[in-house]
Amino acid sequence: MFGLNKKDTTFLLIVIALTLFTPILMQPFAEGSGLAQFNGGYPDLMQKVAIFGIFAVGFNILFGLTGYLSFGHAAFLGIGSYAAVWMFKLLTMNVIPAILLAMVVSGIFAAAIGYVSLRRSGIYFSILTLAFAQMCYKMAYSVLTPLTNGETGLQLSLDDPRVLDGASEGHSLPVTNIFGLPMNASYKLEALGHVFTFNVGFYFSAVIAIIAFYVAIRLFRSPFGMMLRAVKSNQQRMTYTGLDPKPYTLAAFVISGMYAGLAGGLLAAMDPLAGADRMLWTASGEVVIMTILGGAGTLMGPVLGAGVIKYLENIFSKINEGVLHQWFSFLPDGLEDLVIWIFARFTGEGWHLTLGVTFMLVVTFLPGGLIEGLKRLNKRIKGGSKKRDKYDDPDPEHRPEPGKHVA
Amino acid sequence: MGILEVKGVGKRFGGLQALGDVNLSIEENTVHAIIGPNGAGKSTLLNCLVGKLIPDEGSVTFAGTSVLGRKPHEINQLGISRVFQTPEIFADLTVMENMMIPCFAKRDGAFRMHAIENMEHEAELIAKAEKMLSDVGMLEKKDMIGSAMSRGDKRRLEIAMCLVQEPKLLLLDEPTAGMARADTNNTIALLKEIKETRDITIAIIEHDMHVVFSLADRITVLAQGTPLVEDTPDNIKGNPKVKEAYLGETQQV
Amino acid sequence: METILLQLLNGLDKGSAYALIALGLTLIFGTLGVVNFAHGAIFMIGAFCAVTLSRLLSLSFETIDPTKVDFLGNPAKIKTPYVEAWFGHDFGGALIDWAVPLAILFSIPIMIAVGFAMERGLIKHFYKRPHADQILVTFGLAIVLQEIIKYFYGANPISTPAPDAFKGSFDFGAMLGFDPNMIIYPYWRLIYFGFAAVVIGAVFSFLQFTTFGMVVRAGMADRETVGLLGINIDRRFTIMFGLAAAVAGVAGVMYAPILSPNYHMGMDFLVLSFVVVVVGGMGSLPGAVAAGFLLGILESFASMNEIKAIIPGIDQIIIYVVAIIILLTRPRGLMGRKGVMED
Amino acid sequence: MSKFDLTRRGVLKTGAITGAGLALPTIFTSGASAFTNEPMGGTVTLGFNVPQSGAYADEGADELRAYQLAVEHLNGEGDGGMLNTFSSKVLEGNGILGKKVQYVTGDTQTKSDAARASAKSMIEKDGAIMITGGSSSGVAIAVQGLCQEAGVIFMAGLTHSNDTTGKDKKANGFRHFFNAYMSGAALAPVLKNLYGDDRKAYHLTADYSWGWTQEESIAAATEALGWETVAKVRTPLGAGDFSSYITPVLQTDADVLVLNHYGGDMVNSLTNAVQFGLRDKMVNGKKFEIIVPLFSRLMAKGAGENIKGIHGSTNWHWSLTDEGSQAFVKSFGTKYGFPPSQAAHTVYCQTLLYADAVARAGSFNPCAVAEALEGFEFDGLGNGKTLYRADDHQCFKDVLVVRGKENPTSEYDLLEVVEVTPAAQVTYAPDHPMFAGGALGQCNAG
Repeated sequence: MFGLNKKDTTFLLIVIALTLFTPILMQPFAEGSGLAQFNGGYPDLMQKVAIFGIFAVGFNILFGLTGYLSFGHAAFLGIGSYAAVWMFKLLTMNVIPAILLAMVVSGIFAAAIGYVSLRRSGIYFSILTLAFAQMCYKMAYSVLTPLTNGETGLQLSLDDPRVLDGASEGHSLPVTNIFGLPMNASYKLEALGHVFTFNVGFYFSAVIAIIAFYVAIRLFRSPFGMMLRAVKSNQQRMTYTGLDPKPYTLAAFVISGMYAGLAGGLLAAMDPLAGADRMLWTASGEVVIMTILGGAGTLMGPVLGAGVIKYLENIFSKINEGVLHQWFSFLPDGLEDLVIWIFARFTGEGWHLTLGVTFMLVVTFLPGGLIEGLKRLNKRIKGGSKKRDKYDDPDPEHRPEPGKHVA
Repeated sequence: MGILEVKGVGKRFGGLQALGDVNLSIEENTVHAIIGPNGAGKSTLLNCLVGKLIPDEGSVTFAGTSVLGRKPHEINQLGISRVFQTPEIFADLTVMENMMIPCFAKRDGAFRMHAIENMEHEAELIAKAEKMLSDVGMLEKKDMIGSAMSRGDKRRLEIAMCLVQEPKLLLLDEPTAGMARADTNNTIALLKEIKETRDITIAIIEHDMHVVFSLADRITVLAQGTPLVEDTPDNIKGNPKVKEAYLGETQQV
Repeated sequence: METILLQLLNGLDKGSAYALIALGLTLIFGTLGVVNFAHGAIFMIGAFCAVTLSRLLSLSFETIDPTKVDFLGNPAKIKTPYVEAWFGHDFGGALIDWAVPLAILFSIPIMIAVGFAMERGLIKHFYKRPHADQILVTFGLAIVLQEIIKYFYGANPISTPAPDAFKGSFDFGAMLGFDPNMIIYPYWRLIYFGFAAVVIGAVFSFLQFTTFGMVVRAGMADRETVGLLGINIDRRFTIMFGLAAAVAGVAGVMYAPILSPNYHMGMDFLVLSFVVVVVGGMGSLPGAVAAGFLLGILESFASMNEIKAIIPGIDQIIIYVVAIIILLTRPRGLMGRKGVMED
Repeated sequence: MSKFDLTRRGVLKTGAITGAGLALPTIFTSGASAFTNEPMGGTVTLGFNVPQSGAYADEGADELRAYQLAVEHLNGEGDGGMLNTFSSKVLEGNGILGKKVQYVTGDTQTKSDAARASAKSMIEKDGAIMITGGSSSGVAIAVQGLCQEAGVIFMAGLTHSNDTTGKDKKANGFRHFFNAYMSGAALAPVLKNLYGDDRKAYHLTADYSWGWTQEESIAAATEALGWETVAKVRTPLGAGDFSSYITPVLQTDADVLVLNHYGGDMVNSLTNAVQFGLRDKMVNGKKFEIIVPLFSRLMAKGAGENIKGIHGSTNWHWSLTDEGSQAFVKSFGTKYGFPPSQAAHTVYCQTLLYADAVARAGSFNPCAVAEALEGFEFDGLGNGKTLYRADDHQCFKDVLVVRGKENPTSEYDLLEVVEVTPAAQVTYAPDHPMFAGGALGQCNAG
């Protein structure tokens, strides 16, 4: 089905099912229970996981397949966001044209930056991409403020033309929508003490993410994908086999740049504000880390990595000492203080520490990333069916999970 | 006129004259060996043929087309395949994938965006690759990862990858260097079989005289960047100039 | 003319810092082949060695002064540093005043220990791992180190002044026959420049003239062969890691009076120092030093009003523009060797 | 907590779907409740969105302390703090409208994106009815926009840019902090007294929107005194070493350096300027002076010795002797052991003011709350008589001109108040050109 073999089809169907049920899966704890803090099933986080999943999957097409480590991919994300917001300002609040423009514009930038950067390889390539992205960031923050609104970020205003929508009535800003269905509309379902939020924006992102993921599977399995792996494996052999690695690498760069642009456009579609911070080198580093953390070169790994990082950022940073007091109030006083002190180092303002420790533990003990961990777990459960084949069937046999039960 | 014509090629590196006035003609469907002591310029010459180096002077024409200024992949597309001293294969890919890549290169040229197509639909190419693998006796290893194979198998695979492209000229750069005796003999047997069963021109650079004399139809001896003599193997064996060139080398060492 | 001279001095000063950080980074690259994203954090820890020493020296006991009140109206507590109580007001005060230079002595063993601990405890398991894994683990380490410093010292910059003796400025103008007070340069910055020159010189002569250095340089060129000669190259590489940490650390100590230390200063310098190392050429020590000074000087000149008037914002991006131009015209940076970190 | 119900969008009308491209009102509202996150049970949740990582994490931590204190006081715990001095007496220490106050916290990371994500999670996940906090103008404006769309009240934290209540003002957003224009208006007369009316000023400005508005405001205020502006030089954010921007000052005939920097940039540029001997310089027969228009005690600490004798403005300082300030310092100091910062004071006041407005309006409906805050005049919160102006939701109160103290008695005693500039002197017309270009729009209840 879908031009995939049976295994991949099953894999894709599992991913689709998991994605569609994310609002339920990410809400495992009953409302009001002590662990409800760990619920991640609210629209913003689910959208972010889907969108950064797209970003990481796209990045992995370049890094995982060709081995070229770009340290400037956040620039394309930012450019996509700016393009989308400008579309909202000038043309219409419908998200489709905005997302298309985001992909086109970031594709053009990726082609230009990639063309220059790909003249070098290894760390020299990484630094070239980093330099371009930092230039984009610095310019967007300062000199290009008329285009980007600098520090505050580009946002909608009441007097934007919005040619297709006509003059906005009333005194409130219009919302992004898809043919009239607003992105921030939600349906809330209360069942068994749980509250599940089904959000239009999330489902829109999810459908796009599934399409993007499907395209990535096709690409991984295609002759083109094989050529990209050949680039990583042995460029010398490739050239002496009559193949030109440059256009292949550039194509991969542009495709992954467009994935980044798509992600940026979606971010803007969910929340029409584009800030320069999304182009900072740390943002580029974040997608690198998502990919490696999940497992570079695998299909599901980057999505998993994106889920874990966004989850830590959004959930752990919100666990303050007040919350900890509620959790541990059953302990005797001295012990309670000690336990809270320890937990407080890793949550709330200490959430970065959790992030750092996670990176170190995962990369030290699970060299293939989280996917490797799942593989091992699966192996232990199944009891030792050996599969050494790293590329041909990366993940279908283990259950991919978009970053839910990380707590 | 030979399929590969090298006329008056020279190459300098700084003050060092690596090649000077090299003239060479390789006839179609022969095995032509290029031998010579270390530093004679064999590798430099080879690199000039495949586009890795551009000679300072002279011309290199392959089947009537000049290769000068063309990139390695363009020269390969003209019909020259190269086997390296240490086997260059795609070590992270399976044997079958290693074979499919040259098949695609042959059919689709240097670049094609076949991003959405499915590998499994390329029945014709798969058949071709499998046929070649079975010809070199590696079909049962087709799902192995390249890096997991023995050196002899890697060499075998590399040669198969070149042959599946149906090149007009196969360049072999010391194909048995560093190999155990058994592997060397296997490789010689394989090359002999290729020579006998296919319409193909082979140019071989080799140190090992055993290999050279078992395979070559003609031999060019290179010394200090210039061809010393070109002749049949039997005549080369008795040529005093050749002995001197090699003895000179042994004395230096 | 005066402007150009001053910007040259500024550039040399900035360049000193860049060069010192890049030197340690490229030592680790060159010898160990490890991409160390925690190197900025090491620089930061160095700067906090200065803060720590000055805090230690200012450790005080409290006495209640009934004549004064604190902000809540309670009797005020007067703090007296122990060193002043022990060594007398003058000598104790001088010790506190000289905390930053003293911190160099204090920091070297600490930084070497930090370097050893990092290499033995973590980095050595990553020599054979892909660069991507090295990035992830050292980035994680950098975050952890930052958070530890943040926990103890907070997020605000901490004022760490140079000794009073170096507070003034040297008047180049008067010396060169210009108007006085036109070309002045702070003593501490001149000291920093001189200090950097000494450290760079020391590292180079160490590598050039000692047997240890020769082995390490040989190891940088061909690790396997040196290993075959029966030399324990691993132990030497551990020492190199300690040395690199010490260089970055003392660079941080001495920079503290110029840039008040804060917990994320390492990250701010990290990207820059990578650019410097790569522009200099991977694995090339002289390249790293040259690139550090080059970028420092260019950055200073780019921030001149006359130049900003022509190209607005050039001072923000000059480093990256230069890096791109150099990498495109010189494929391996200024002095890079072939094949290092190109795959 | 039954704040969750079918949303209005949940039972989508077909009409809404067919109206392609139409600007639709925003959604967070539920069918049963009248506005976003209407508190249904016995509690009400406030969202404290402060920087916990990055350069302003210490300010964020201080804000959080003040928020916790405010929540205690609202719930009737502790000594009541400024509730006792506040001129409005509707708050009874039983929560807000009898509902116990709870809070959630989040990390803005001083990035617009992260701040909005954090605020969104508070609104979507935790049901926060009001969002407050922040330590930079970019974040404040970004979150203010979000709250407007979401239909909750935003009480901006530390934001000094004119734009927050200027071109980016929003009906759901209120600012207690002063702004760059007010800094200029308050500083100008003091500077005239100190340094005369014949000065040449050189501006170093952080190259982003807050820096620009402050540069514009201060230049306008000093030019009105008769000062000449020699140069306005933009410096990259986080430049670290400012030497290459400081040395050109030596070459000009400027005799005043204005540092439009905040946070780490301010600490470093000031330290560098002092290192280069600018303060010992004589130009045109006058002593060279440095001005830092926006001061904060936490930053002053970072600059150490260099801050001594330097003038600037600040929103509030713990050494103020009015009853309200004293009460706040006392309860904060007793709880935490050190005096509060201006950021802490600002957010504490805002929490009380929000609660008070709800109590006066008798409803949590953001539109009712906004109405209660608009034009509200009060006293007893530390800066004298204070007005929340209806036209732009800017707060008008006394502004402090301060100077780095020569002989601090403790590590907190770094600034001394030179003058308390009365509110009237810093008040401007709502249509002042520096604030032009935006509109409040209409309040949004979700």
